Amino acid sequence: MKQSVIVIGGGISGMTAAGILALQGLDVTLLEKETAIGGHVAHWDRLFPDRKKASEVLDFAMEGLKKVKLVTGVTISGISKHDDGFTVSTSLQDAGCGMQDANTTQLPPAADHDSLFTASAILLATGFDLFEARKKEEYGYGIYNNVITSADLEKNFKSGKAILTHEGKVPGRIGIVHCVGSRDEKVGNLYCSKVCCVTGVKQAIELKELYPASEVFNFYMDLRMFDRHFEELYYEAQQKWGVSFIRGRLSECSENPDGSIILKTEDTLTGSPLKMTVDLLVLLTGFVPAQSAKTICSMLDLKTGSDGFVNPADSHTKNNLSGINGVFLAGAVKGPVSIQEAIADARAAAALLAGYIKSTLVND
Amino acid sequence: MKREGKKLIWDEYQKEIADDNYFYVRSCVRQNFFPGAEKTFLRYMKELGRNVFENPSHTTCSGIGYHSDIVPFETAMTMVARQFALMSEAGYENFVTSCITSFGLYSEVLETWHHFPEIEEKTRVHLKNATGREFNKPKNLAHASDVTFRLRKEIAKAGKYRLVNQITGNPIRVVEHIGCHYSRMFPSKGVGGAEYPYVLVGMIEEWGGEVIDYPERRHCCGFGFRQYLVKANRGYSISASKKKFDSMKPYKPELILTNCPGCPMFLDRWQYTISEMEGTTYGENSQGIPVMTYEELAGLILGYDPWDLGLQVHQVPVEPLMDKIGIPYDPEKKFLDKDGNFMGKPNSPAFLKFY
Amino acid sequence: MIKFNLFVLPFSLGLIYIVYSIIMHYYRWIKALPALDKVKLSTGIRTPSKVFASLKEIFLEGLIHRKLWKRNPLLGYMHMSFALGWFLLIVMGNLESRVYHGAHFNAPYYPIFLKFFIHDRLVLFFEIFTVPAFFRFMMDFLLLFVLSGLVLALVKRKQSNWFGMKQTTRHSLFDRVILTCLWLIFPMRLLAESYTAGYFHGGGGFLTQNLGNLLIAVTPGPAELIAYFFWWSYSLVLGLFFIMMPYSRYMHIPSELLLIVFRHCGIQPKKWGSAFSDLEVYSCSRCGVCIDACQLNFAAGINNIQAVYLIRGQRDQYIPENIALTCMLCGRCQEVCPVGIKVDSLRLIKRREIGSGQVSDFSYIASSHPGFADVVYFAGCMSHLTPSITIAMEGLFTAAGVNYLFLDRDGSICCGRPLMLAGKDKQANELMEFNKTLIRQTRARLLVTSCPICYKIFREEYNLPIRIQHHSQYLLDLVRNGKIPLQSQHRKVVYHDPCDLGRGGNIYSAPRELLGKISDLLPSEKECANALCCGGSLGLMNTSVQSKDEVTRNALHSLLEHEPDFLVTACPLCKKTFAKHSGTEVKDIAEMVYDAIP
Amino acid sequence: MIDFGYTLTRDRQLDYDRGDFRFLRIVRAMEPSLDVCIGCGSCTATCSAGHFTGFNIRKLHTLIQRGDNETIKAELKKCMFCGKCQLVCPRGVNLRNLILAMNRAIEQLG
Repeated sequence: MKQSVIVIGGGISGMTAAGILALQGLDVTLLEKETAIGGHVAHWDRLFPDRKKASEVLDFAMEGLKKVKLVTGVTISGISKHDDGFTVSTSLQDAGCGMQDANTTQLPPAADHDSLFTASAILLATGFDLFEARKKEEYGYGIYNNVITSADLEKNFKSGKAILTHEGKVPGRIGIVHCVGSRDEKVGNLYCSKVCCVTGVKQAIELKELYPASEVFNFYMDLRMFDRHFEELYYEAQQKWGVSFIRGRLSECSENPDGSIILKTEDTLTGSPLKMTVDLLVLLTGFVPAQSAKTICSMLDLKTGSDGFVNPADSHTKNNLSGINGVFLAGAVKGPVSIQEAIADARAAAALLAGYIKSTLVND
Repeated sequence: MKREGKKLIWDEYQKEIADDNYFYVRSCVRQNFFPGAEKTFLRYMKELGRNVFENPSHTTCSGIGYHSDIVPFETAMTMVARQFALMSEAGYENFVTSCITSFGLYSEVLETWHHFPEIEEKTRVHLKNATGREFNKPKNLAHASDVTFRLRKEIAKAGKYRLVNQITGNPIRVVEHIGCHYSRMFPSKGVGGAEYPYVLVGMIEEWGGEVIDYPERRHCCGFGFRQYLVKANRGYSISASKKKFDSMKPYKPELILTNCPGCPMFLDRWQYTISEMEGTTYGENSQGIPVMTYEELAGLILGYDPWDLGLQVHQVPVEPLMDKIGIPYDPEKKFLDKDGNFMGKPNSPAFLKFY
Repeated sequence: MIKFNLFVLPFSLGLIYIVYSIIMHYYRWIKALPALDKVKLSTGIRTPSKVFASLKEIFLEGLIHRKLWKRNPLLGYMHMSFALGWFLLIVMGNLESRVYHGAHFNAPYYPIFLKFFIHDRLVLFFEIFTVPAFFRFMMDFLLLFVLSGLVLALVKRKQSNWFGMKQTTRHSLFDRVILTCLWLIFPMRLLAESYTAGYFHGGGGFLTQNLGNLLIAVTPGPAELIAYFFWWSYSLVLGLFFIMMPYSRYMHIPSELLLIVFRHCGIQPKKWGSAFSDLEVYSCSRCGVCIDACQLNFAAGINNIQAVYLIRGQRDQYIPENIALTCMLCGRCQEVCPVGIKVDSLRLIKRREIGSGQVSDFSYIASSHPGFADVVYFAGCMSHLTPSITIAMEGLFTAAGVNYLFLDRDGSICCGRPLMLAGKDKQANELMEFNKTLIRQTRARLLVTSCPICYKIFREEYNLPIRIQHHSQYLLDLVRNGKIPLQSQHRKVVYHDPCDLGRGGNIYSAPRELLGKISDLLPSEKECANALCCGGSLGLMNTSVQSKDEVTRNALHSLLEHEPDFLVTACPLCKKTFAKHSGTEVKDIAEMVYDAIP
Repeated sequence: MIDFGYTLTRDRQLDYDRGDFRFLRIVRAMEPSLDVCIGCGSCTATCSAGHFTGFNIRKLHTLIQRGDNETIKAELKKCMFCGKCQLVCPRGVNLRNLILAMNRAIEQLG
């Protein structure tokens, strides 16, 4: 009985962990609410800081899933804990709810009926949702045609479509706004989403590669280049690509008669309010706790922080443990992480979980 | 511009507005600024079959003093409590304000009491000690523009005119300006929220006009109590208005519609002042951009005599707009008082074309 | 009756032109001298000692090329063979012509083409001791001497490292044309004389006669005509060379002579373009020695801005701005220049043209009375970024019981030299006036500074009525006078000469003596006048951080060769620059002395 | 024109769309390292001139990047050119040449 594991969430964390667990000889079932696995990474084109193809990372994770049972298109309708493990009941995801990604070629088998799964341990890798940019009303996402999100831009990169304004022109000036939905009491998110800064820098470079004659401006509050090669990427953006950085949060924007966007911000480095017209505005939307994780958290009685992300048993020493015996945590379910971190964290969680299954070290 | 996007936001900010039996409180300043506006509101409410009650002993809400740092919040709350007491005594539950700042203050006081019931209790004690009165909190608090928004379809139905250029057939291009204290503090208290308020947009669209967005739409009209009330600071006030005019100019607006006491005042009068300061005029043929309150506009739509609406005291002449819509008026009667006596006529400004 | 042939015309015309041209240049330069310099010149040339010194230098540097010999014997020999060889050819040729022609006045072409006119068969080996044979021998010998130099010059094009030169000047097309003319002169002469001697079976020396006999034997055809063709060629290349010379770098030959005289008469470089700077520009032979000396070249790979290119640009009346601005003004190039051209001052002249028009306004500086003291200490802007230096200095002043005043304790008014290095002398003067007032107000008798940059300008531009010392000198004085007791720590140290203190201020021994007392001073590969710049120079305007880092790393590599415990310098800027890349701790000499107090 | 006793105030807002970038073009051509500034302000903090006055070199070169050249014309003269700024810059911005370049731009464009 102590041989099977359920991994909830088929994003990069869940995939990685499932692969490692399968490698340990365990019977692994991966449950995913979408009809395809891959999570957010599947919609991304290239990854910071080295501009690796996201698909390569996914392919690598896919390799490990050969012996994993993939169940997609299901939602968790109940979890019950008993003496030797858990029973997870799933129901079919409503048709049309899943974000079918046409570019994901490897479509795992979708479940065709409601089912029950049992396992001796659960790995929670439900990830995150992207902040809904519409909530930042004054930025005009969904209202002004030339305001898009970083995720929209990435999808365009991935599809290879030309990045044009709504009017079909090459954008002569592009604004990239940092911290949309992050570090913002006004939308209830005090935390930093961590990866947007470097994403903004990466996308700025990619836009300059595409349109060397265009001006690209990043509007930031702080540039949090926290990991290896990030600061160098920032330097490269300035030095090689001529990307401009203006320190100041976008306060509001409005639309010109020609569809271009007027930004209002303070250039805090000169202490002056600044007005600028851009042809295209990219909002770097941050992480919010996954909606799907909330129900699971209540089923398992997991504790979340004031930010809504799941709290591990201890942020230093037990950061893959949930505090509930047999429930493990990996990746962005605990808060914003980069893909590199998610993979490392998933491996750590898988190692602990395998140990747990073998009734060795970890017994909370 | 995606209208659907705005609609999504408007849907999120729907507020409850009572349908009848209103207790109406006036603005301190509006009867000087636009003397026909409040009267027109009462007139069309009556004609649309709504009961609006006024108690002549109501006072200022003290919001103007509060926002000018003259009146402490405790005092303001007690003043507000007295207004509520008058409403309770008259047997009403729906409170309607004419003034945006009042509306903001009432909202702020109610919100404060909601979060700090002990402050409410204290205010009750203050009011009791000072006046012997007691009060119930209103069940529904609305601004008169909210009420007009609610009745916009009835007004359109009863109306004689639409916001359409009779000659070209095009809708009249209108920019709307919402008073700061309407929904900036409490977006959920305003129809459509704070970023894209729907209250005036709804009227304009219902009445046939076209709303135009412009970059400085959210910018202050220039009243900003501290700026205007101190003469030395008035440069800031007029500069703020000018920023708005400069920003809306390329969109060729034909009307500015407002729902606040101060905004129409400054957007109207400053057009003259700016023209006299530096010769700059806005609007077609240097005639300025007409500025109206929603009550005046509703009155025009309903076919009331423009001189009954008080349009003759506008600085920027409204006649070109009325010509476009096809509203008849008698220029001879423009400067006659209610008894038919000549009131006198202002001199023509140097730059702003006067009708 | 002097003999004549048409082919002498190109040479003669060329000669007339070059002589005229030199006279005109000399006239122009001397005329353009300021009145004071004219006085210096006219008294100088009447002072035998100065004339002798000038002639000696002309001989040693113009003919022997002593400095180049010191640098590399092969290079020295090459230059000497051309200069001395050709000079002696002319002298000998003239004397030889007198043997055949008793007149006091010869046509100038006559000695040059003597062998065309005279081809007697006097030469036999046993006749070697006759006067004509002696000349014939000498003339051939000298020709061989020059030709050996020519061969070396050709080799140098390919193998410059044999001559101690890593890089040679990249010449322009015109330079290459006239160089070809120069190189052709002596082979033409050899061929002309040889064919003639071979044809007439006489008249040649050991070289020309034998070569001529051989040539006649192996080459068919009318030898007389061939010889005549070479005489024409010889005359033509000579004439061409002379005509091109005023427009070419070979104008350095007559110019340098006058420059040497000017210098011995005490004429100094000026702040703006002048007759002197023009003469310096003409005196550059474009030998390219400066290229190798330049750290920007050998450490950072920037090889188009060196002194030779600056001067060439000056002669072409066009200096690209980066040549003027990309230079550390370390002074290494002028240290090695065989002509002794003050390149830094030439470069500053150009910088003044660029920078002088820009306005400054220092009216915000409101100075209050600094107070009184015996010694006024001016740390300098840079020392504020290296507080260990100011702490050490204050400690040492206190230890020595000196009544001192730290003038710029709360931040300096800049000394002005950084502005000057950017060509903004007028603006610098404003700052200097502020500082002068402050320094005078202290009534101190001695000004001590920690910064060689400040030291140089205090000494050269401030005209202060008090003594000025860099702290390395001052501390040595204190130690000598027993004011500071010291105990050697016996740590191995290497001393780095800051540019403005060493080459700029000629202070080499004081820091070494001081360090000798408190540590074990190791030698370094390049020191004193040959010391390297740290790369942090304020003279360098527009070079990337990466290039500067290259210079710094290269200098460190050389300095740290013997693995010292400390790298010691005497300049806050050098210290800060080295500290960025040095694995060895970098200390200022003041810190060393302070640490050595028992 | 009537004197009302108050006047229109100058808008402090930088209007990037109306910026004059001729200065920036000259300066950037002469000293491209301008682009790698991260606005840390260490140059201004150590500035010798800034010790005596409100001279803010960091702000000046930021302003020209926003198309505002008026401040720099009034302010740049205060620089003593000592080079401390350059010595503390964490990004290796070649500040002295940047200042020369700004001076050049002022000379050329008036």
